[in-house]
Amino acid sequence: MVDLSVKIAGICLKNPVMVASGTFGFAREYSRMFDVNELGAVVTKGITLLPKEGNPPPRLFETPAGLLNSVGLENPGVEGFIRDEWPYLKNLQVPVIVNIAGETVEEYRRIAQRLSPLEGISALEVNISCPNVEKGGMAFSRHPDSAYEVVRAVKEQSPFPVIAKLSPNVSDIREIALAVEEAGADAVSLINTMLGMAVDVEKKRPVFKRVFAGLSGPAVKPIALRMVYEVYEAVKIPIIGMGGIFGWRDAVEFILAGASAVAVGSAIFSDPAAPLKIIRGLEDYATRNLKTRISDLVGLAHRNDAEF
Amino acid sequence: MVDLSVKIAGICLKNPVMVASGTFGFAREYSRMFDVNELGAVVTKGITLLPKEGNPPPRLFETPAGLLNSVGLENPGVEGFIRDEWPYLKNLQVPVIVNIAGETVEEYRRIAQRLSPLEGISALEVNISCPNVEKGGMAFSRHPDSAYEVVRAVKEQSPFPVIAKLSPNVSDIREIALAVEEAGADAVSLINTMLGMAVDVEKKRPVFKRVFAGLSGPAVKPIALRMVYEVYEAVKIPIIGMGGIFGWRDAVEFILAGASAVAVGSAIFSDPAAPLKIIRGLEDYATRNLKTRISDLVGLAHRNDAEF
Amino acid sequence: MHQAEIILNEKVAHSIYLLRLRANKVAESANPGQFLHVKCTKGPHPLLRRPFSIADVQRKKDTADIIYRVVGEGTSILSQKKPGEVLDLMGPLGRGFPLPLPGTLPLIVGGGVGVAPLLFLAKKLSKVAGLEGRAFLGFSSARETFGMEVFESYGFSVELATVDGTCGKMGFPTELLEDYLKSEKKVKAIVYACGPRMLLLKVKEIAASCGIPAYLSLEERMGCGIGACLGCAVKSAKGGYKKVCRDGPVFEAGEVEIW
Amino acid sequence: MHQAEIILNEKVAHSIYLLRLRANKVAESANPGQFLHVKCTKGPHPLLRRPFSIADVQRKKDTADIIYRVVGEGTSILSQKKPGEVLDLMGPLGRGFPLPLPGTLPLIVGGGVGVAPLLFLAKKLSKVAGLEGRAFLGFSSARETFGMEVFESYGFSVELATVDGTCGKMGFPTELLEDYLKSEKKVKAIVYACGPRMLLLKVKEIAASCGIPAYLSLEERMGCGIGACLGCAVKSAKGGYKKVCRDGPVFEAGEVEIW
Ligand SMILES: Cc1cc2nc3c(=O)[nH]c(=O)nc-3n(C[C@H](O)[C@H](O)[C@H](O)COP(=O)(O)OP(=O)(O)OC[C@H]3O[C@@H](n4cnc5c(N)ncnc54)[C@H](O)[C@@H]3O)c2cc1C
Ligand SMILES: Cc1cc2nc3c(=O)[nH]c(=O)nc-3n(C[C@H](O)[C@H](O)[C@H](O)COP(=O)(O)OP(=O)(O)OC[C@H]3O[C@@H](n4cnc5c(N)ncnc54)[C@H](O)[C@@H]3O)c2cc1C
Ligand SMILES: Cc1cc2nc3c(=O)[nH]c(=O)nc-3n(C[C@H](O)[C@H](O)[C@H](O)COP(=O)(O)O)c2cc1C
Ligand SMILES: Cc1cc2nc3c(=O)[nH]c(=O)nc-3n(C[C@H](O)[C@H](O)[C@H](O)COP(=O)(O)O)c2cc1C
Ligand code: FES
Ligand code: FES
Repeated sequence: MVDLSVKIAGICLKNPVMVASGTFGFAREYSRMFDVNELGAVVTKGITLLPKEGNPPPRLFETPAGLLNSVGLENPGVEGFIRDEWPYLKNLQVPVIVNIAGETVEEYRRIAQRLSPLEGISALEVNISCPNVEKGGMAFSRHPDSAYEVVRAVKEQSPFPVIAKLSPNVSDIREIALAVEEAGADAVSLINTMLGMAVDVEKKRPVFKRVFAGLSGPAVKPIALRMVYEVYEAVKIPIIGMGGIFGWRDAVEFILAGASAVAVGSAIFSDPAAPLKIIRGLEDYATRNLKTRISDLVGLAHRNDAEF
Repeated sequence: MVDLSVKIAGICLKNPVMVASGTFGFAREYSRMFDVNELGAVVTKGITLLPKEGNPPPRLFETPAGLLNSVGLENPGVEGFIRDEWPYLKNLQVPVIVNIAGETVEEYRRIAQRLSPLEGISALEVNISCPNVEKGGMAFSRHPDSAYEVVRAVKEQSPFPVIAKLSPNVSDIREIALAVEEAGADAVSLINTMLGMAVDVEKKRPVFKRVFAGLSGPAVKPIALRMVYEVYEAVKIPIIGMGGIFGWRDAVEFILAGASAVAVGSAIFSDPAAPLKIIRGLEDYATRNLKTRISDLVGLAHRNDAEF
Repeated sequence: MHQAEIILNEKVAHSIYLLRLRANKVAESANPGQFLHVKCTKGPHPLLRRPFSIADVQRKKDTADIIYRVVGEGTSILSQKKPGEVLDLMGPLGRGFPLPLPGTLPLIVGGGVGVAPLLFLAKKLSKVAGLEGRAFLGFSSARETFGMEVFESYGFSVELATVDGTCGKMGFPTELLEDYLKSEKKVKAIVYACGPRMLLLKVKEIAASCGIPAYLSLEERMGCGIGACLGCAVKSAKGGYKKVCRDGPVFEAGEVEIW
Repeated sequence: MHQAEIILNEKVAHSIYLLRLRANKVAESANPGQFLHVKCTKGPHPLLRRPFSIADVQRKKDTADIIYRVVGEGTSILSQKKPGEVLDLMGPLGRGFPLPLPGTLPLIVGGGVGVAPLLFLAKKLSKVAGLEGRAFLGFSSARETFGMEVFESYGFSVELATVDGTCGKMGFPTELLEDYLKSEKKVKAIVYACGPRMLLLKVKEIAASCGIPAYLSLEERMGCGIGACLGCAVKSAKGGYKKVCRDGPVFEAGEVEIW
């Protein structure tokens, strides 16, 4: 029997496989397809202070082994969330992490404040890396100072552990990770989407109205994995690894590179059962490799005594 | 009849399709398979001052729709190049662009100096973005100042046009492009490989001895395209677009986004005839779209009067 | 998700295929206008499933059909699958076509492979609601036509248009609809349409100008297929966005802005 | 590149397939040890071609064979191809096995699907050089064995080893080679080997300790297949790196450092 549980940012997860924000709605949609309580944790769609319409269509475009999205943080706002989504979420038998986003530091602060009475939230994931909005978003995660400021503000308000979700669109992700660690983040999520675009060759214009969009899916996995590996050597707080995880092998790569937990995003669109299959795959892998605890695998790829 | 010719960095290309450095050796290898004179230009493998052994195997690893490489700039050095490769290259009926790399600004200067008597070189492509070497390499392209310095030094020595090849592993590629433009670069090549990695889950260690490697291929196309689009709005010098070009449609996307010419790299491994097919595809596309000159397509995706 | 065995995968017109699956859950519960979300490959590319309208079900035989056109990588992979292979699918998903009140005349407008869900609709209209009406179908060319006999077998009268004039009238099926409505001014009708965006837009206009309700089946690039990713947005007439996968794919024409 | 029609694509042992292609250029010019660089899919994933040793050619019939084991995405796609489909291939590429001097005894050591190129080699040794020798073959298990009769038909005596002992001796073919060389000390022999890295390493050791020349067919992940990308490096005994695709895949054992 393998012990799949992991502890991250003070939360106990019965297994290290979560779902990535924005790909799993508010869990209800998928609960009709499988038992979401089998997941390690549920992460909600990003919540903003006021409701957001999101971007005009098209919002999705497929690229080789990847997906560009320009959803633009469509969400019911924090009040709508509390009214319509939280009653369902709070009854789940699984940690719920609420992803939040804002245009200003003040907005982040106010969302965190508004969520703070909600008993049962396991952590806030602070999205400072959304490439699909006009203001705020990814800009915060591109500079250590602004990343620090946002996380600091949320941390001050929040009775819950705070996870900082970083953008990969930077020269040196370690710098940003160090800044949010210093700001008090209890963990980091790596990575949000890569900034990309597509051109419609018939219409001779960008596919997306906002031109740029966020690239996710297996295409970005090698980049995400590299960032997890880099950040593991730079900070002490745990890492939630994501970006292109498609099968159990990918999850193992992230864990060996230093992720304490992983999140499955775009792959869910291909196979809603992917997270569950990955949990089983991790268990088998640990068994085959004579590990009794999945947590013993975290960061193993960094040992220099590995049989090279 | 479509006029496929383009002018870039003062060089006339009979068509805008080149091959990307390092994927086409010194042209000789592929000349047995097709007439390399049909290409727009040939770009050589990167040349360093002294011969380089390159990295230990494995040097390649496939990822979803992509390829990680850790070749490590294996090359015969500038003297070996002049002795063994140039005699063949100089007789090609097609512009030859020599890609150069160094560990210090001084090395770049000396290579440029050593190449300057070689009549027939069409341009130097200054690789300040190789992720696979210990010293120099990508580091130069991650900061505007060092990028400026290298390009400036080469420009001072070189009687040939100078193309700066930039790294995508930065927060803001426009900043770097502006710096090399100011340093006198006649064009920019976008992009070199993305920094990535892979973990061997059986051996529990990074696949590559140097841990990180360069990601290329269709997986990175949306990112490369975005950077071309961004840089087109920032600088006046022409752009050579590359990164994941697989078929003619990709080439058209780059051109519409602002590339005056494109280079095909990893796709050549999949299909050595890819560059020729892309040339034909471009011609057909221009015909279908009633364009008599391919150069009329450059940057069209930026027009705000496009029928949105 | 179900694993459904392929029973048949055959060309029925130029680049148009009929795929029949053994899928009892789909056969039991599907309504016309609903769709299946199909995984074309096991690997990471192409990443997304492909949505296809249900073109028919046979409850007794536990089968469901889709009719698809080969336009890109996913459909081309699909077209190479052989009977006996197993397909991973989600569905039936989405909201289908509502049935009209008794006494209403159903007018069906289909363009190209958009005809597919209308076949299933005609069956239901005829067999369940006992209504028979008219089908106005458009295709690019004679060689791409399919389904006319099916409508006829359900008692629908069929009029054809092709863009190149190789079959039926030269032009679009919306012109046939317009002509019909001009000649039959006072009819109590309902329009059902599926096809290219231009066709839907035109149908919406025509129906609005004649004061007839119209239901349109829309397409948008889909991720999850179940309302979780918010990827398949279409502008709602009331502001904000509806989701094609969850609120549609069939919308009352007035609910959404098609362009 | 050639477009070669698939004539046959059949399972010959557990997860091992024989693929026969109509490829006259390959049939005309191939030498044992050379390989074909095969495109498994038209799309962008998996991106790279897959190299496979030529396992036989039939000049009169213009055919070439490869024998492959299904281990991942590429080979699994390959195994689904049907006769009549066309495969895009490059080759024959690389340097093959050199023929020995008359009077030399060829000793062949093959492990798993590494046996493939040795079948073609045995044919050439027997038919062109008039040499017959011994083949020491290893497989994981009885159900994965193939090719023994082929060696026998060319006059080779075959000894088998399997890891699980389900067929032949339990153990590795290198043990068979060692045993043989111990009993036949003074023979003027040459060793040809292909198989897993451990096997090649062991063969190199044994041959060196007996003072016998050995030729090894190596594997490395390949990009271009023709020496342009410098991706398929193997450490040269003289320093620097050789390229498996251009300088090999067959190397004299002393030329390269296998680990
Ligand atoms: C609810 C719903 C129901 C549907 N029902 C059906 C049905 O019953 N039958 C049916 O046939 N279809 C149906 N469709 C459409 C179907 O889902 C698509 O045709 C299918 O997903 C296409 O997949 P593909 O991989 O073959 O094409 P893709 O490879 O995804 O390509 C689609 C098209 O986009 C083009 N393209 C790609 N890149 C670019 C670029 N840079 N610039 C310009 N063009 C580009 C391609 O050339 C191609 O023509 C339905 C869609 C929806 C939403
Ligand atoms: C010159 C030459 C000749 C050859 N001749 C033959 C021949 O005749 N017959 C033959 O069968 N083969 C031959 N090979 C080998 C053959 O090329 C490979 O088996 C083939 O390329 C595999 O392709 P694939 O797509 O099926 O496997 P891939 O999908 O590329 O995977 C290969 C293996 O790597 C594993 N893997 C993937 N990712 C990871 C990770 N993160 N950690 C750990 N493991 C991982 C996979 O599970 C799989 O087992 C030859 C190779 C060379 C170089
Ligand atoms: C459709 C879509 C919507 C997303 N929405 C959010 C979001 O609201 N907040 C957030 O932090 N990340 C969001 N993301 C990013 C994912 O959570 C994840 O970081 C990214 O997709 C990489 O993982 P993947 O490759 O497994 O999808 C979204 C991604 C997609 C594809
Ligand atoms: C095997 C390999 C070797 C490369 N060597 C070089 C090099 O020597 N110099 C250089 O500037 N870029 C080099 N590159 C980068 C390519 O020129 C190109 O910028 C990159 O691969 C993106 O294009 P692609 O996706 O079409 O391959 C190399 C790429 C590959 C795959
Ligand atoms: S496809 Fe995900 S919401 Fe419709
Ligand atoms: S595969 Fe490119 S050099 Fe060998």
